Amino acid sequence: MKHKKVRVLSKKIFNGKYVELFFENRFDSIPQPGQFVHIFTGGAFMRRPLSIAGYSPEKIRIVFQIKGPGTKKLAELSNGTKIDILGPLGNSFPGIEKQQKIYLVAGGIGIAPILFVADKFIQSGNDFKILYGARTKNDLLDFLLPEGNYKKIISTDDGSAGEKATVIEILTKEILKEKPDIIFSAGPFAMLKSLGLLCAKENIDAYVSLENVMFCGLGVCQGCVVETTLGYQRVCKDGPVFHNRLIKWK
Amino acid sequence: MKHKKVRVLSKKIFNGKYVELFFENRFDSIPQPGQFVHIFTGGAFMRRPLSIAGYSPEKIRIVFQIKGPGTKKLAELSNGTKIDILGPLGNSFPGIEKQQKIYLVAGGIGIAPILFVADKFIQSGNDFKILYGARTKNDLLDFLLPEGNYKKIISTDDGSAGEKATVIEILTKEILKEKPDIIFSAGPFAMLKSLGLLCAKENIDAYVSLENVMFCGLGVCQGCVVETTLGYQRVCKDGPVFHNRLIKWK
Amino acid sequence: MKKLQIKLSKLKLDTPVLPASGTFGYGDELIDIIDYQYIGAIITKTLTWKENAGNPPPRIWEFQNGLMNSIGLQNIGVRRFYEEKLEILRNLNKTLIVSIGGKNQDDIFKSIEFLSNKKGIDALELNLSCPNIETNKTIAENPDFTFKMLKEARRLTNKVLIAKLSPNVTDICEVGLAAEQAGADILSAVNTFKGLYYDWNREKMYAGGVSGPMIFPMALRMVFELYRKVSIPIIGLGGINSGQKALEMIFSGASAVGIGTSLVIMPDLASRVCQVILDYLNKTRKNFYSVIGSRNEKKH
Amino acid sequence: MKKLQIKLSKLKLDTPVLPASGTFGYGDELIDIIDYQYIGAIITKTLTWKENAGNPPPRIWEFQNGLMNSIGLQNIGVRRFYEEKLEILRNLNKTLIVSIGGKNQDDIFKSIEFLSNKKGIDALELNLSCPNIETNKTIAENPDFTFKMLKEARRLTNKVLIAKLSPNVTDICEVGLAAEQAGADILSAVNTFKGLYYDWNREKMYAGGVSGPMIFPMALRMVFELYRKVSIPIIGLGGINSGQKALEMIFSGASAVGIGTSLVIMPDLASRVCQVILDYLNKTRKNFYSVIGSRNEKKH
Ligand SMILES: Cc1cc2nc3c(=O)[nH]c(=O)nc-3n(C[C@H](O)[C@H](O)[C@H](O)COP(=O)(O)OP(=O)(O)OC[C@H]3O[C@@H](n4cnc5c(N)ncnc54)[C@H](O)[C@@H]3O)c2cc1C
Ligand SMILES: Cc1cc2nc3c(=O)[nH]c(=O)nc-3n(C[C@H](O)[C@H](O)[C@H](O)COP(=O)(O)OP(=O)(O)OC[C@H]3O[C@@H](n4cnc5c(N)ncnc54)[C@H](O)[C@@H]3O)c2cc1C
Ligand SMILES: Cc1cc2nc3c(=O)[nH]c(=O)nc-3n(C[C@H](O)[C@H](O)[C@H](O)COP(=O)(O)O)c2cc1C
Ligand SMILES: Cc1cc2nc3c(=O)[nH]c(=O)nc-3n(C[C@H](O)[C@H](O)[C@H](O)COP(=O)(O)O)c2cc1C
Ligand code: FES
Ligand code: FES
Repeated sequence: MKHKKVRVLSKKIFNGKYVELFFENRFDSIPQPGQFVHIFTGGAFMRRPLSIAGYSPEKIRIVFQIKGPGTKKLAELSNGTKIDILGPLGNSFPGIEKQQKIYLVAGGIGIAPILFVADKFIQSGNDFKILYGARTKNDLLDFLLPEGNYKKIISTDDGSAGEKATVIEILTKEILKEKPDIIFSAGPFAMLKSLGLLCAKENIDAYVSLENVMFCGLGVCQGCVVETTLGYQRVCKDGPVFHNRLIKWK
Repeated sequence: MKHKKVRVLSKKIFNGKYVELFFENRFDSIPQPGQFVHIFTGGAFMRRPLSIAGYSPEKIRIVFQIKGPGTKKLAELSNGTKIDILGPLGNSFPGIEKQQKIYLVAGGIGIAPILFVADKFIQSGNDFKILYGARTKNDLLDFLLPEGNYKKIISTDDGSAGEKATVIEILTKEILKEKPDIIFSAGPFAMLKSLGLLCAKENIDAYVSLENVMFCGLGVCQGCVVETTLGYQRVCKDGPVFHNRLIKWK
Repeated sequence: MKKLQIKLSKLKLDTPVLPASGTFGYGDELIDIIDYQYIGAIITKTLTWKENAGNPPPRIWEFQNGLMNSIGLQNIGVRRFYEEKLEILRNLNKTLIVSIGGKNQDDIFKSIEFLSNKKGIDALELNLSCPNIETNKTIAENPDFTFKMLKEARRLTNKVLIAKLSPNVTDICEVGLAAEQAGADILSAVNTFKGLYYDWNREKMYAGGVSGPMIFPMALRMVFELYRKVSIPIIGLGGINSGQKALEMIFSGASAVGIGTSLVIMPDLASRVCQVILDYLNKTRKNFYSVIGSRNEKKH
Repeated sequence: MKKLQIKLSKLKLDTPVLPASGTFGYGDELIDIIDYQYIGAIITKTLTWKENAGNPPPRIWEFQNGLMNSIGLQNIGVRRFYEEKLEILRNLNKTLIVSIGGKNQDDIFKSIEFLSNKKGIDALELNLSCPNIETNKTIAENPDFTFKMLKEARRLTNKVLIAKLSPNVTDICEVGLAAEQAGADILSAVNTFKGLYYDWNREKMYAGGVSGPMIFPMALRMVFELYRKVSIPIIGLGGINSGQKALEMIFSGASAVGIGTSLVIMPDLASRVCQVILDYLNKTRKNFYSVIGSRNEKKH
């Protein structure tokens, strides 16, 4: 059963706005990067989807931004509280070959699923480069990234940390230097769209993790569809990870 | 304006079930015993009516039992929180002459308005007797009564404190000993009904504070009526204090 | 606040924010609770020809996001209202809307006739839709019935006539159009939704009318549909509990909004709603009238 | 659990707790989410004759105590359902109800005819009331239309026929009676309420169907009214989110309950509802059938 009540194990709040939370791993299967949990927060009527941002046999990590009533309530939970989750849900970023040149591109809180991807690649010994952009220094969570031998390029909109540029501007420059074989990305829709169009033009395979309002999170309500070249596809079940060419960016 | 936002000043919880709470007195008029405040608790859709259980120029006391979502939320408030109240609302127990023999009869959390009545009588130098019954020792709040030279008879349903009797049984006995001129009472409906019928038979003037589900608390919705010999009367505006003979007890 | 003074048909309103009938008493009782400058007019609870005792209690049931009532039109009747209340209301210097209802048409017509020549009353709102009086269909559930009622009412009075519609219908536009064609000046939409509540203590079912935020999406839809079909202005109400929701109602097609349940619970809501509307007008540099129906379109 | 095995018309249900069409996918997708022993039958999302893309997103809007959807009947169509799904569902060994709908009557009749001779399908539920397909009146908003639809459906199939009613009507009993008279075996009441949502970011109004706890009092009332007038059993649904509310629906007259929105949000709700019903039966020493309509009375 993918429906569990799990205990909150620990929690850290950064800048009053971002939360890293660990809960008991009681999953029946090993979660994959890109997958998410659908959490009943108590703060809103529907559940809230949050990417799995890390995993160990004992605990699951989520990393989220406090946005509205749902995430606010989650941020208030104290250790030991039981939360009601569904998961792991959705598809995941695809497996890759060792020799491939990989870029991980994260915008804002899109870093959450990317953290898990980075963990995996370090574990599997893959080489990769992370491009990570946020609004300001205070929105950067790069200290949550695993230690490792990868390249990391930070940027902020206001230049308060890293380069003063959008992550797409950075990406464009990096592609000129060295074209990656594959890109894994998560972030706001506008950023993913730019990335999707750029990669289509440059003929780079990109996999993006999309967001949408989700009711069931399980593929049964058809509520979370996005337009793709295959017709409407469910972000929760057919995604959240899609190949950039599949999406009709508009 | 009777609509105020007032700060919680202090709070005590007894036996996990009863709460004494003080908030700023920002009333425009001096509250009278029997009057109530209508509180937006945040725990439920409608406001919740609670008797004023004591008054000073600086602060207002309420005393309540944690029953459902509204009182639960109130009990969780921390000092300094602002609560949204309407008050003082409703009529009050009538004034009395000095020489009259007065009984105050309280059942359970009905003690709340009676505390305020007792305060007043001590202040005005009236002599009175309190009959106060509760389920068990743990439901007794007699320690909240003011110090004074009055007679106090405590009873509990299980005999864990005071006499093992209902407050009505005590009242019946006391009336045999010495018939009061007037009774002020508050408590559960069944108790008030017994008291009302008893006093009608014995020809004693009794004033009872009734409860009812209240929407507006202001007399405008006609939602809280009770059947009286004058037709339907609003507990919130025509009451909450009624003469026992007015009520059609059924 | 000046900016919010509007005309609704021939009525001058200090603001487009009105209380809802039945939640504002006879109109003067909330003077020390609500700041009257923020409400557009005074509206009385529905009056019947004869004094009416109303339904036996209980009369109020609570939900998580609304409530159900079964007051049964308890009121002092049109005559006592005239004798005991009208003078006081007149002195408040606000536009006055008197709500009229009853169990049968004749009584309603008597009330209209009686109030028609009384000074200080600016409009009559016909409560066609009170679901608590008759167990079966009410006037507002039938376009023909509504047409006849309004036609006769129009014959009897020159005062501004407001037809208050029920949401418990297949097509509210049919009823609204019937009222318009018969001569109603304004529509008021909507009254309460028919609901049922089971009381586990009393082991009994209670029927009544549901109001409050839980009905807002349905009420908004009905005002939206009405606006496309009718030409007279609409007072939009049903579940409004914020300035945003009031604006949404106006975007949908309401020329003014009514607030019942939530105004009772939050007496400062009228002032907050006025502020939000003002801010919106200032920010968008629009005038109030141009906002009415601005996210909708007339379909006739 | 044995105690909860019931018959609904000719259908054998493991429990009186059913999922609601459109919130349970094609019926097999929630195997690792919900314990199927607690649900009385499997019910598919509404199928149309041809594969249907549904409405453009957004499709879901959230309220404090419910939600609005505008899925627009996205589905793989009756044929693909038969080819890809029926076998799997048959193997689940549960009573299977297939929901049928569409934009025009002919397509619905084609679907009925096609499914009529397929083994493993125990009942067809006709979604007469989907408010998202046609902007104007739907079949379930008109008794004559409903009568004709059911009459023809009855001619076409021997399977158990369920007529799913819309709450967006003046008198649901008229429609329910029409369905009964035309030969429906069971009524299902109710579908979603027509609602409207304003999106402040997109500056746009969205229309859809409202479901969840906020509609419960209205749905309860409709089942209550229906029970008094019709003789065939009713599946009561609309806003049920607890065992207590399920019982209230049964007290009102439902012979079984459906849960859509809240079962999706709380997948263990079916088991909790079963437990509450069982506890009630044990405590009161009643059998299930005697509880149906026990706080109501037949009026015919
Ligand atoms: C597959 C997936 C994975 C996600 N992973 C993360 C993550 O790891 N960390 C993180 O901070 N956020 C993540 N999100 C976004 C997160 O779900 C929303 O921020 C959250 O639902 C907002 O809820 P709220 O009640 O706090 O705020 P609300 O007030 O409900 O919403 C704030 C904003 O978020 C949008 N939103 C609301 N509900 C959803 C929803 N169900 N899905 C998407 N957007 C929504 C609203 O439209 C609004 O613009 C993810 C979303 C999806 C679909
Ligand atoms: C004039 C007046 C004065 C009161 N004074 C006090 C007091 O000083 N101390 C105290 O503990 N209680 C007092 N009460 C009762 C108090 O209002 C209820 O206990 C409270 O509203 C329960 O709310 P809840 O959300 O905690 O529980 P709920 O779950 O809402 O209710 C628990 C029980 O209380 C009943 N109830 C709910 N709402 C009301 C209401 N508005 N009025 C009356 N009963 C209700 C319900 O029917 C239920 O039986 C007074 C009531 C009235 C009318
Ligand atoms: C307690 C109560 C009493 C009401 N009485 C009347 C009434 O007498 N006449 C009337 O036309 N509407 C009456 N209504 C309906 C309201 O005027 C209003 O149409 C409805 O409640 C929807 O608005 P709201 O959700 O803002 O309350 C009453 C509503 C409530 C809650
Ligand atoms: C997302 C969603 C999709 C729905 N799709 C259908 C459908 O395809 N066919 C149908 O008859 N009802 C559909 N409904 C209505 C439900 O079956 C049910 O009648 C309604 O939601 C009320 O029940 P509830 O409040 O328990 O959800 C849908 C409801 C929701 C929320
Ligand atoms: S949220 Fe229901 S299908 Fe994706
Ligand atoms: S609660 Fe409205 S009149 Fe008393």
